[in-house]
Amino acid sequence: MTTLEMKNISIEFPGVKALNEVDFTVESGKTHALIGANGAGKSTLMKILSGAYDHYTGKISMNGETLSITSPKSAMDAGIQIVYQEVDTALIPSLTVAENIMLMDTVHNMGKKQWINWKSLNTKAAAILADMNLNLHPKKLVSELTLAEKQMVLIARAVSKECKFLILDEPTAPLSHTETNELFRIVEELKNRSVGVIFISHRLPEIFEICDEITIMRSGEVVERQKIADTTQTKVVEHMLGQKLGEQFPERPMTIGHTVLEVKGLTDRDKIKDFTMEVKAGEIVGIAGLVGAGKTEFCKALFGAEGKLAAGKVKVNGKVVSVRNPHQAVKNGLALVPEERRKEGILVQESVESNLTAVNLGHFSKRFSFLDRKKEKAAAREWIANLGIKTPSEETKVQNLSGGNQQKVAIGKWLIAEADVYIFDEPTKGVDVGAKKDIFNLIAELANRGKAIIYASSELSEIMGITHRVYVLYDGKSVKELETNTTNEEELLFYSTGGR
Amino acid sequence: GSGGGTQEAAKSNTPIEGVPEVFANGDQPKIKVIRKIGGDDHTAQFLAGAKQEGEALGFQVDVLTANGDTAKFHDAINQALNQDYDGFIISHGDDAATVSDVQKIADAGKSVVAFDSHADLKNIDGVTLVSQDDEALATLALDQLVKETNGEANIAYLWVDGFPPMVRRNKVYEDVLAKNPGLKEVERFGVAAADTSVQTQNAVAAMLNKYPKGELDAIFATWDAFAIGAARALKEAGREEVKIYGIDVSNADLQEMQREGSAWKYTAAVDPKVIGTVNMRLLAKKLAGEETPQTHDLAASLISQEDLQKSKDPVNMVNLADIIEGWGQSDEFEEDWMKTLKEHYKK
Amino acid sequence: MEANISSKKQTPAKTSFDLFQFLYKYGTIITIFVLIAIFSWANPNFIQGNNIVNILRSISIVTIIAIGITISLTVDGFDLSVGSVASLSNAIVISMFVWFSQNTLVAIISAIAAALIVGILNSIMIVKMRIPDMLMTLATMFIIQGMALTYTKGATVSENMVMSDGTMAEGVISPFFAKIGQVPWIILIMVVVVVVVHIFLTYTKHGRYMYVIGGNKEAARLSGIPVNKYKVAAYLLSALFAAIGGIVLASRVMTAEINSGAPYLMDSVAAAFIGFSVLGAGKPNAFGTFVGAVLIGILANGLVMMSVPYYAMDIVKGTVLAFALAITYYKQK
Amino acid sequence: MEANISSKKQTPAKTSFDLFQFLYKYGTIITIFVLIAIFSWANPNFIQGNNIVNILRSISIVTIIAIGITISLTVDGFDLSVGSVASLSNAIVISMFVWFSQNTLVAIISAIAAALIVGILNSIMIVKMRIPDMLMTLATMFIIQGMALTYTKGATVSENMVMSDGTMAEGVISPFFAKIGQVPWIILIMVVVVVVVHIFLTYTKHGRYMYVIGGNKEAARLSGIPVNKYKVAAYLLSALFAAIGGIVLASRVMTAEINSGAPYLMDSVAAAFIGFSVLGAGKPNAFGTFVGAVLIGILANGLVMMSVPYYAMDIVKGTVLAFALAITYYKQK
Ligand SMILES: Nc1ncnc2c1ncn2[C@@H]1O[C@H](COP(=O)(O)OP(=O)(O)OP(=O)(O)O)[C@@H](O)[C@H]1O
Ligand SMILES: Nc1ncnc2c1ncn2[C@@H]1O[C@H](COP(=O)(O)OP(=O)(O)OP(=O)(O)O)[C@@H](O)[C@H]1O
Ligand SMILES: [Mg+2]
Ligand SMILES: [Mg+2]
Repeated sequence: MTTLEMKNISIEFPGVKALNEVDFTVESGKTHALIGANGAGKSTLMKILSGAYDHYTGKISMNGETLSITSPKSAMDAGIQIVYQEVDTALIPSLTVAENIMLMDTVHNMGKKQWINWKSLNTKAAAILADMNLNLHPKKLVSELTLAEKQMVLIARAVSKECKFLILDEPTAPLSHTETNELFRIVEELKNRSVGVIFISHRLPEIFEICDEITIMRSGEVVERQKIADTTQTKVVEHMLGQKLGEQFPERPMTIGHTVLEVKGLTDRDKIKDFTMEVKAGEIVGIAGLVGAGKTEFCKALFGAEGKLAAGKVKVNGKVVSVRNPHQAVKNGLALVPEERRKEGILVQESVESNLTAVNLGHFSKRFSFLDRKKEKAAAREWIANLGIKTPSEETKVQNLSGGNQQKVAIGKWLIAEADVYIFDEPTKGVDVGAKKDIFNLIAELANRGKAIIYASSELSEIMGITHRVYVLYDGKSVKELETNTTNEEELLFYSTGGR
Repeated sequence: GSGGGTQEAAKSNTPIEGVPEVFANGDQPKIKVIRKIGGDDHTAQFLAGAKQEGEALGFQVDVLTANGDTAKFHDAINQALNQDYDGFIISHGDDAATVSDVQKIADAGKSVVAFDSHADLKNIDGVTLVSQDDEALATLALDQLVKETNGEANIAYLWVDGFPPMVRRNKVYEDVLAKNPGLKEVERFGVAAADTSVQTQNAVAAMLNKYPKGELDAIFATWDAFAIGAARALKEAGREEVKIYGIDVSNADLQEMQREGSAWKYTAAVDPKVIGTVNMRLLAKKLAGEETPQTHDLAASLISQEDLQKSKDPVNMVNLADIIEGWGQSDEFEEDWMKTLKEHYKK
Repeated sequence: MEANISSKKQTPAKTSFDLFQFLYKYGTIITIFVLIAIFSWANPNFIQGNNIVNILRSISIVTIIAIGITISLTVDGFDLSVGSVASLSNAIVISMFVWFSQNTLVAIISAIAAALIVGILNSIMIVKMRIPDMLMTLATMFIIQGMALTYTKGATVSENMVMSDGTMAEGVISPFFAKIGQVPWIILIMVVVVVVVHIFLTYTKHGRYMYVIGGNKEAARLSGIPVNKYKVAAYLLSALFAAIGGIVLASRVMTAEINSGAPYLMDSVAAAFIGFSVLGAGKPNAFGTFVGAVLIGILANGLVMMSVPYYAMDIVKGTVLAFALAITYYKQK
Repeated sequence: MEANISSKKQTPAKTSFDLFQFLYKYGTIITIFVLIAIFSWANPNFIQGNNIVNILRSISIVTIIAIGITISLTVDGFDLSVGSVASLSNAIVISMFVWFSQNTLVAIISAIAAALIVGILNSIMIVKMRIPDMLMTLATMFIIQGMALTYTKGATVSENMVMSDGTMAEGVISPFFAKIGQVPWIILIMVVVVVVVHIFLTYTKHGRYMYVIGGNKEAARLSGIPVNKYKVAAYLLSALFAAIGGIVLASRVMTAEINSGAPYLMDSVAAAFIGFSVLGAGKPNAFGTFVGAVLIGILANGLVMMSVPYYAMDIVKGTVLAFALAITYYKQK
């Protein structure tokens, strides 16, 4: 058995002490969960372990032998592999699946060999994909893959190498149930090959499903290390937050008003077929469905994004409106909090303030479109406080915030804009439970203010917890409409998987 | 040119005998030569000629080319006006704005000689407008073409519009065509770019394919960059039975013409270095307060391949004088006092 | 891409970091002052009012065109066709006077209209066809260049030119138009352009939207900003300023030579890029572009004044550009 | 192959999608064949062996230089200095013969050595100083242009030229060197360059590393590829091929005119970018670049043959480029 030990690890970024004297130990042949709220320092700790940073202090050792990990290569030489949370940072979009999987092999195992053997490269990659039971064509370009597929490519890459420890940083966030189960199967297998797996996730149930041990972090420090068997989900959450969670979901708003949004026969060019729905003021309507069912597609089609709308009628407050592009959608009172926030929701290079006011700049301009900078700043400060965004100032660039806070910014800009219909697409993805609760409260409050809400999620428990009504989406079609009060997760799952 | 030599040694207290007053006590006038076009051999030789002659006379000569950028050309003139130059040679200022610029210089009491520039310059008092005799250049080459083909030929015309010398050459060409109905222009091409010769080479190569042996007899090239491109294309295609009649000359051109079997038979030219030299002499006369003409045309010569090939040695712009009488050795406007000055400033 | 990963080189050494930050922000401006000091020391004429006017006049056209490029850069575009648009509008404005005896207003409007058509062509192909900016405007550059050439039949257009039928062109350029290219107007036009665009980009919501689009097009689109409209607007503005540059050039030289605008492309690009770092903006901005143009103008003027051989001028120009760039980007090391 | 768990991408609207995919992959090649058909129909001489040799000869230098740009593009760089490097090596190789009476080997080695120094300068500034590629190579372009000019004192270098001391240059260009620029050698050199670089980029690990770096620099760094070394190598190779282009040019024209390499920049950039889409590569690649150069070459040759007025040639050239781009990028719509 191999023991990997990190001792007294500290690291600082300009203005942030991200890790403070952290001790962390894992053993081979076990699956070790690393959890903590957004910004607790999980990713940072793992980046240190995988050699992405070299300016940390502390000691890393394997079986008592000190390792000098200062570069990705030194980490890999020590047998430590990582699959990053942000998949796009590790993939080469312009190359094929096979090349991406075999990247480490091409870089490190070629020795003096100069020539690429395409045949063997493609066969090996195909073998790994087959081993993982994945149906991906090895010669396909990665730029054409979906997020889940990209994730699988990265995991395939990690297991393509002999490794003693494998770090999976939120691997399941973009994966479907089937894919998640696939992943768990692989994790089990790796475990049997006595690989130590470090598993970061915000989904507690799956941690309790596959992990043996757990380390809990809070604000850059380790607060607890236990055997999974010795703890419960509630206790873990308590440690993570430093307090009891209480009821996660807010009271459902009770006053339901007139019909705000009516959608008839919405069809897009790719996936969505003949979708009909309506949402009333103060109502939270869920869109449930498995990963890939077309929730995101529906949200985007309704919002006019990507210009894919093919047919259908959309009425807002009884008036037929045209939503051929997001600009029209916004003008007609729609708001979308997109799923991929870094790519679509926020302006990473801009300040929190610019992000918050971006949608509704007209509101902050004087005559001739001149900006009212004072008003803008005041509003930004107000909403940072309202939303509880953790940021040093309103001028901080959004890229320096943690995932949950970025999501709050992405939501916050629409709150300032005052829309009639809010569309949330997986707003809690990659967000810790504490921030999740904040987001639920925000949504409930919006509903209380008489807004119509659409909530798309593949987390059935969330759908159950927050919505009034649910449309179940299967393969682009709305297969069932259910009242949340009179249904349960099992029924939702039944329809989601195509049951009739 | 043999530029770069400084004349510090020349500073002496004894006045120089037999030269105009302004030069007598060893003062070195500052001359600015500004040329709009640049980057070609003609420019290099023109500037070398002016600089060499000026420095031989004990002047301080600064040269500048605007590389075809008109606004930069005017910037340079305006800036130079700010500095303490005594005389200006302006080359290729063919736009109207040059006229007002030169007027400004003249108003400031400075001397100006202009070369191949806007025709209105000759109306400004005290300015001499020097030109190559484009009519003569074109006539020399075309007469030869007519003579050798007996006025019966299919010709390709390499010409580009938009430059005053080109316009003047074209006029002669049109007249000749009108007078010789047997001359048929079957193709024309021309582009003034940084790589004119290579583009012409590619274009003529394509053209030759269109006109197989016997359908094209001669090429009239109004600029040596065209001629040399055409010559290379003909050589590459093995079609050197097509004869080239060109205008302008440089070392590389002479080398090509002298080559055994080259298609380039004749070229009419004025020695660009002599142009620079003569411009500088005219300016010196102005500084000395002597009478100068309002305009001056430089005589053109015709260079033939036959003469070049007679020479055993390779011919270049300097020893071309051994073949073409009077080449490179103009004594136009060379006054005796200039010789004295040159003698004085020689080490 | 991910700041989290790539920032591993950040070291806590505070003081030295600040020095670089300082150089990043003020490098270009410092370079300008150092150059002024050197040139004035070498030749006191350099800082005379007259010469300063010369410098400003010489950078005016470059600045105006560079401002157009700056606007295209704000939406993360890049307009390579500005040089040829300037040539075209130069040709049109002069020909309107000379060939068609039109008045100043008609001449200027025609030139601008032609430029806007180019802008529409560019933006439609870029926005609708999704052709990358550089490539599309490269193609447009060829096309416009050819059109300007065809329009003038490759000839220089000027008063009293000989027309193809052998007659002489009869139109004259209005004396009022001739004023545009002269001091003080030419300088005033530049200043107005810089100030207006600076205010537009910094203080209006439209300017902010353009920066937002440049920062993250997808997010901008999903925020309901009409991305395509602003991209089209950016290319129209870029063409507009190129046209203004061409018109000012026309007034300055009073003729239309072939490809007269082409030489401005390089200097304008350089000015716009140097402008990125000025005062730490970190993005394309009008004031920075002006400073970049000033740097280039001072350099060109000073070198001519110091009688640097004309063929060595490019070396010095390039080296100083590289030097400014080095200071500017060293901070990221 | 296996059970279909990730089949979510499968959409029924197959036919129209495939057409665009097809056009994307084969658009450029189709354009070439359409052009050949049109030109041959207009003038049967067009497809004669002679003329095909003409076309290949005329694109040879463009292709070689474009291959250099392609390599810089693989690492997500962009080398604007290739044109001036070609001028410089042209000047050096000819001057070695003419001024210094050196033999072919020395002449070629000197030219290449000079180019490699430029490559080192470029790459150090880009890699160490983190100056953006386009900006740095823009600066280098100015510098090298000036150096080439200064080296030749702004004059054309040719056999028997008059030296500054009034004597005649005595060196001769070796007849062996003169062969390089002639058929079949000039075409062979191009073919060899394309094939070698194609094999290098596709079948060696170094080539793949370059693509990895170009696709995602951060990922490349994290997977242990020495990113900087390969970036340096890419700029060296880019300079090397520019130098080879300059040498072939020298042999073809047997003189060194100033800025002789500059005009190749635009065509080379166009060729390299057109090459992106050829056969659906989606990235810079040697074969695609060659196809791009062929497209440009056929166009130029065919237009001359059809007696298109020279000033309209740019319009047609630009329009076809835009058309090829439109087909290529339409698929992303
Ligand atoms: N490169 C960086 N520069 C500045 N601050 C950083 C950087 N990387 C991380 N941080 C900060 O360090 C802290 C820990 O971030 P980290 O990404 O490790 O959190 P996490 O636990 O992975 O959160 P999440 O669950 O949201 O992924 C956060 O406050 C973050 O803002
Ligand atoms: N940009 C795209 N190009 C092509 N196909 C896409 C694209 N985006 C999504 N798809 C496909 O459209 C279908 C619907 O995907 P969508 O993202 O809407 O699913 P979802 O229900 O939102 O799942 P998730 O939980 O992943 O958000 C999937 O088959 C997906 O692969
Ligand atoms: Mg994380
Ligand atoms: Mg989704």
